[in-house]
Amino acid sequence: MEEKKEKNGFEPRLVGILCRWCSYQGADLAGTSRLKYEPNMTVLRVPCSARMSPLFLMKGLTSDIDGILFSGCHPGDCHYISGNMNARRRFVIFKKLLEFAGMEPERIQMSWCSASEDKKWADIVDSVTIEVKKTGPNNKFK
Amino acid sequence: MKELIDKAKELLKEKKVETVIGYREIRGCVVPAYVDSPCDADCLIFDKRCVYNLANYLKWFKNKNVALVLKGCDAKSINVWLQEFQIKRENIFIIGVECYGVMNEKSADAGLSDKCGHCEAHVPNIYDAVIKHQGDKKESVQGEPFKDIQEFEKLPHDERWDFWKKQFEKCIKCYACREICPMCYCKECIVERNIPQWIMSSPSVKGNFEWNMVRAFHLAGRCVECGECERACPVNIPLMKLNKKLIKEMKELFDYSAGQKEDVKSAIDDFYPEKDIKIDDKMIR
Amino acid sequence: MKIGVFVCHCGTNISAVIDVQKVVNDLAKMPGVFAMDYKFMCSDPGQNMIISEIKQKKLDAVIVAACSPCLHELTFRNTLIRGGLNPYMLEIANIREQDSWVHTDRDKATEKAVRLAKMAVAKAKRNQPLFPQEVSVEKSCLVIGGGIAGIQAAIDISSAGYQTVIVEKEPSIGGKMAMFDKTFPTLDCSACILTPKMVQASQSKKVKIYTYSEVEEIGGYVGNFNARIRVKARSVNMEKCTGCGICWQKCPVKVNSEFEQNLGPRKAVYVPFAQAVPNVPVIDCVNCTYYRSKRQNPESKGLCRICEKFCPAGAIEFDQKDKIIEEKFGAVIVATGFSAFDHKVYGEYGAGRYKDVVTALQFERLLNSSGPTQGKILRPSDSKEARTIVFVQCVGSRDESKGVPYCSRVCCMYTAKQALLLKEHIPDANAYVFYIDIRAAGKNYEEFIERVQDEYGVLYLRGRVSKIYRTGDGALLVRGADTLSGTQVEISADMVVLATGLVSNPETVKLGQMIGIPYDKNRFFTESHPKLAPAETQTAGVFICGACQFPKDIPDSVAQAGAAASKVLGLFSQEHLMLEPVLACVNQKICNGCFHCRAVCPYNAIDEEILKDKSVVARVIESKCHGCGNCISACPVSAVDLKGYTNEQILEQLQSLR
Amino acid sequence: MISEMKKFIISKNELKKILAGIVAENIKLIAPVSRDNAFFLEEVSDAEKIAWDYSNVVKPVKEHIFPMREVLLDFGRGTDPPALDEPEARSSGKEKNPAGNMPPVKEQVIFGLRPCDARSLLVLDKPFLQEKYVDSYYKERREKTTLIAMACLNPEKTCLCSSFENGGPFSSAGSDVLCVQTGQDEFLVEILSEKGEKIFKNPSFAQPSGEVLKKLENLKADSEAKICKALKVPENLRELFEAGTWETESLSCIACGICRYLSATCYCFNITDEFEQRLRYWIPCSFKNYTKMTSGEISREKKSARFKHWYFHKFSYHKDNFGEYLCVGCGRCIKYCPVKIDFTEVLGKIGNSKQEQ
Amino acid sequence: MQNIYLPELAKIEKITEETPDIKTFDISFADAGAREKFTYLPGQFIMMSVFGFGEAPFGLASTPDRKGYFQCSIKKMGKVTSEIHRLDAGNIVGIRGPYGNGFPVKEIEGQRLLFIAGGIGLAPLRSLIYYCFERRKKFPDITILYGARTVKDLVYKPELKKWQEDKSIKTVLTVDPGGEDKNWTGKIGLVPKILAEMNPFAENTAVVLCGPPIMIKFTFIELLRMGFREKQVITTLERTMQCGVGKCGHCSIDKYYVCKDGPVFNYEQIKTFLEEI
Repeated sequence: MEEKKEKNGFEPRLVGILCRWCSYQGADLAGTSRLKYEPNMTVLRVPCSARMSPLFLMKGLTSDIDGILFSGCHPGDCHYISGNMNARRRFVIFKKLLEFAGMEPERIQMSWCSASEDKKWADIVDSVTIEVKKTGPNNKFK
Repeated sequence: MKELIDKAKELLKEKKVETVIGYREIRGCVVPAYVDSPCDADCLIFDKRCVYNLANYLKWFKNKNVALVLKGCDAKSINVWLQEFQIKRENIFIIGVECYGVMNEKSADAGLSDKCGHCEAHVPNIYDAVIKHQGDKKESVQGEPFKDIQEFEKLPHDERWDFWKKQFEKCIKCYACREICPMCYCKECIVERNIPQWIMSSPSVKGNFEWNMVRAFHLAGRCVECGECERACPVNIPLMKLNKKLIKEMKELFDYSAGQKEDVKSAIDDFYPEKDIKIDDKMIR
Repeated sequence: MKIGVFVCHCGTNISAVIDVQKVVNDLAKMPGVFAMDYKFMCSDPGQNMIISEIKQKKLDAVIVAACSPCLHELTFRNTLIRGGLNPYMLEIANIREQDSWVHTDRDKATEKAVRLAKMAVAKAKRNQPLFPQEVSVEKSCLVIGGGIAGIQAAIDISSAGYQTVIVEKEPSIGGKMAMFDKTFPTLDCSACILTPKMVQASQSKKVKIYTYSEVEEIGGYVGNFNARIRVKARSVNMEKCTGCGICWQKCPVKVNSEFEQNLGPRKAVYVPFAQAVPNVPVIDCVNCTYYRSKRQNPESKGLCRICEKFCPAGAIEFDQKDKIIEEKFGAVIVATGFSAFDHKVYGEYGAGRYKDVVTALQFERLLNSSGPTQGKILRPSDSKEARTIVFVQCVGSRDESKGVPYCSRVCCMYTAKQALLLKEHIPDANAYVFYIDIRAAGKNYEEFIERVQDEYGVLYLRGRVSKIYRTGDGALLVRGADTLSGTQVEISADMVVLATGLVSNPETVKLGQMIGIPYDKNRFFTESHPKLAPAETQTAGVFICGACQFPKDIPDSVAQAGAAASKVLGLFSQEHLMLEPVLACVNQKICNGCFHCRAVCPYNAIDEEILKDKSVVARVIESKCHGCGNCISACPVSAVDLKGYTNEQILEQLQSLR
Repeated sequence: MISEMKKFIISKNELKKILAGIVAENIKLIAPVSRDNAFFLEEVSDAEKIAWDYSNVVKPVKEHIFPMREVLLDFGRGTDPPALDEPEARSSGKEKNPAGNMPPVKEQVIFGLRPCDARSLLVLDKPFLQEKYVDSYYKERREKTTLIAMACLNPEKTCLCSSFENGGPFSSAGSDVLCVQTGQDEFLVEILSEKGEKIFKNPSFAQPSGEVLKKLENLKADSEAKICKALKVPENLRELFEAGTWETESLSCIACGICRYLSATCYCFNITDEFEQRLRYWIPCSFKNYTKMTSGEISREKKSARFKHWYFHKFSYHKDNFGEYLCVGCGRCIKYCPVKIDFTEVLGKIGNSKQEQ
Repeated sequence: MQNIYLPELAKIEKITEETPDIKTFDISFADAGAREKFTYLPGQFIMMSVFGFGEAPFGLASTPDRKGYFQCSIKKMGKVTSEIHRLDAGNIVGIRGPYGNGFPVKEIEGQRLLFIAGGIGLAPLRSLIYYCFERRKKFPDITILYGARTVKDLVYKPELKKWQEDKSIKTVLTVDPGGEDKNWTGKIGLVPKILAEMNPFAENTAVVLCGPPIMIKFTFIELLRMGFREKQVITTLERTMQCGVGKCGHCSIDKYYVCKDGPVFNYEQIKTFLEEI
């Protein structure tokens, strides 16, 4: 019973690392247009998705965070020209490695979200929250 | 192995190199050999038991000119070193050796190690001289290289996690896998950094998981699959399983395998133009 | 380390959803943290409160939990400067746009606000004081695109005494406006108001015009851009040529003129239009017989060369090569304009098969006295006079299916103008306009439309044209609906003019990626802020004006050009420029010299340095680095770190959620 | 001489029953277990899982007295001032402060360790216990441990335990109980201390007959004959610090941590804080950062200097400080070295390198 | 069973900024019992721990006669020290110690004293200097030679000024070449060079030396050239330390443990070390 209650009563602790030029402004726009989404994700601002080293994924998951989302500009829109492309490769390789080691793929997510896609940002946060809530708490390192 | 010894003697006589690093046999097992003078070059041998990747010793011979006896898989490490500006090509003389498989020390029946099962680098792709292979040229069984990886991927993720958790629990953080790997040449490894403390230095489940993940990630697109890390691990953690997974991904996604050419940008730093990327869109929302 | 946390109510924007007092209490529990709240933190009393707290409690770092950093990061940084603290010891927790406005559950939102504030404290604890980098400013501006917007910007900047360079792809500046006959609503002759501007620009000592040339590469950063411009070979010597015109009279080759929208011919050596600036012809080496023969067999002497024989000034130089010009600029203004929508995608309007279905620009050329028909409105098919003309609005605008969802703003006005001009040319001609909504939101615009309908009797039919047929005797049968009278309408017209919408210049993508400025899904350049900064882009030192930002009419383009010019003058007025100190720096004791960082750096801002012990390590060129952080994720030993967003800070932020 | 009174014969199942009894009394039983074709001393819940046919376990027994990672202090998460908790409060069961959640140290019995490992604890006792500062963590675990050693019937070619005074495959030094497998199902058990007494409470088992004792003697003899390695430390080792050809000997060493960690007697450690716990963990002196000072300077930077320090600490410094070599000859450093360096050979080459000059 | 790794809780009373990266901390123990128990000799060191970040050894800079609190001067170098530099007055730290053997105050009684310090090395010497000031009868003649990289890096500036005015002691300050600024009156040059210029009287003089290893090495050469006997030259060795009680093996040099057999050695012992310092 405890496990089941804890599952649906479980409030996942999520971290979103956003690039300040596109995704962060998209999230702000979601705010100005008063869209409503889940409050579980705490947002961290970095200059570019290229700054999001895949090691943050690992460090996040080992300091009992249930899910991490990287969000950057669409290919071609990057303020720093090719930052998001390098970030994409590093992210994909590290996610495949973590998945191979047994980490649930829903805990590690990446998204492209531009400064004008406020609706998309709200949907991303909601779907990530639901997915991580489904996979349950991250007690691999308790 | 007369050809190998003559080549070593010739190099040392003409003072082209200061030392020749090869293999030697003492008390029944094969150890690395450092030959400085032509007269004691007779101890050099090459056979099934020469498993070490001698390219690793370049860490301590960085700007001396040295000759190396290298198998096919080991020579690929030189390509990665050149790709990352660690040595100058003219400083080293590569004595390539045609090899048809080396022994797997850890298996009871001392059969060929599984990297040789699908080896396609019998003759090194970078060398200054080649020593022909004496024994039978048994063509390696061209099995599907990543079959065990694909099977392991099919397991559910918590089963995979239990497998790796049990393996990482054994890790004693002796870093033999780092010191034996030619790709780990950093002056100060990321493990020794405490501002910020990327990796928990104590051998806990968290610390070992972080260490093995970062080590495997740093080999993405760089590991030449010489299998030394798994051989050196005293507690038998299947490290090559992690590396092979990344080799499979780099091949499938970016069509890149380590150590082929030395003037190309490593795949992890490169990127396709917008459209024709093989990463399926499910990975990124 | 003493940290001050200031939580803002933002009136009720924040306090309506978040229990601000609980946030303050939770934060005050942390060691070394003083927390307080105020109704309007960004107001003057709010800022003075911060300053007094800094002085009184000798704070080392300040956290403001309020609205998004994009709004008030600068204001609070200046507050810190006034309070005597380094401006980079400030951290902002965004608890309005990303918390109170987007959540409804009160205590979950409050708990999220506490998490955001604690994360900001964790980052502020490891902030280092940073000092902006002083950089010199090159006092010269590059204007890309020589349309009315580019010319106006160049004139404004050069009138302030600064050197300006215009780079225009076509052989002459003037852009699309040179093609127009009259302009609405004043019906001034377009050439009469454009030519003085062009001449003023060409005669100004401070303006250098490179026509028939393109920008190939732009590097550097605000105040120190270096651009490489390719001036394509005109095969005519600019100094010697007097513009007498003998060469293009004698030239035997006739080709469709792009300027005349393929309605009229031009020669292989041509000047796009009479009042071209510079009035120097260009030899079109694709169609010129001499160059074609040279391509067949390069050794031969080449045929024709008639223009060379007849040129009194001997200005023809067939062996002229492209010139590459490298120049340094302090700012860049992008004014690349628009291009007309290609109406062939509309099958119902004949998909370009009917010669008498012309685009608005083609009709403009027909109206123009210097056009191919010297102002007479003749049907391109059999050049008979067209007495009934149907104008179709919104062709390639407000049409999601054709990928052009927006309204191009100017078609309603220029269609009305063209209808008026038609009636002036042929008083008893009858003009019909099929429209969805008339958009005339400018000064005297509505009155102009009224005049066209009443005075000139142009018939406005509210409805879309469903099909255009070509009947046997060459007339065009236009079938549409008139929703006001609720009836089907069928008109047999001599000619149909499609009011094609304005789409982005095809070069936008290449140019945007070259300079590093983003563009939206309609390929128009994205301005820094739609309301507050329409002429700026997110990249410092790069400004946009004219139709390349979004379709607009001439008054708006000129106004925006003035705005862009004023921003550039603001930039040039400062002796030194303060550059963001958020740059990468390498810890050379740890660097292995593997140069993964240089492989990923989009600005190649990393070069080699030989240390005393002869080991080669990486070094960041501070002036070229934009602080994106790509090198930090690529470095295996994280020997390089980004000031302001160090690895230690981000890890502390992750671990503050434990 | 093994005294008569404390020796008896026991069968394998009785031995297993006794071991199961230990687990029943809620005492931690640690015994050799086979995992991925290597043997480790691990906590065992049922006696069936114990492996019997092993030469020696990979990790030495010091792993259970001086653990690879041991939490020294737990100062609570973010309470200011930190609520200190330490073994005193733990062992005496005193109501710990809310933050202190370190598990108390349980009684433990280690079965199946080899005589060389048992002797290594005697060697480790000196630096940890007989100094001005007594290490309370080591002392507490040492007192709560009972060692049941299993004599070596066939030592490996890398073993050299007989080169030490009280060494040898059948040596009883350091262990509380010594078992010798004399027959297929017959064990000669000898009690050596009261702790051993507590385990085999009622020795109602048969006394060993003369013939069993004779079998014991020749088992011991041919076991000692199997040892082919010997340790010969040059006397003038201190002069060889400069003179010795350490440079060439250390060429093939890759400076990993295997010989330090798996050595039965190496005891260097680091103390570090992880979030709200202070813990210590093993660290080998072969890493470059082992002697890195805060000024960034490293005193033993060259690989040969670190290689040399291991030999000198084991065979010179420790002998000067504590009177015996810091080695028990378990041979793990030879067996597990990835590049097959044999320290006895290195000492031999260094020893006679002086004569050549 | 006394737990040797358990620190005592102590409060930071006052923090004074000596130079941009060196601060002096006045620390006093939380409970009175520990305060009395804590007696030390000049030259000993303590292990200070910031809970959650780690522990590091710091020399005691105050004289043992000053009851109530002791002082440590800490330079911002690594993880623990930069966290210490973030602390404010009133925060809690953990103190373990005192460890090490301290200066041989008995042997150097009655002799002439020559203190040579480099950079932060003045901290442990300052403890001995004030110890000698309290007992001027036993230590009549004191000379202090103190050098630092730049004028900004000189620590205890007010006290240096006081020592320069005090006629009974000879104080010589120097900065490395290029480190001086306009109103610098002291000498310019490395410590060994200035020592050679001073050419102190070698007879019946004890030399106490503390500073970075390179300075110690070159000063040894100078002192021996000037005829100082090896037993008279005393120095403290800088080594990385983890436990501070002679267990962890990090501070080993030759067969000695710097933390247990004393950070203070005389040159006679150091000469016998196999490894150079």
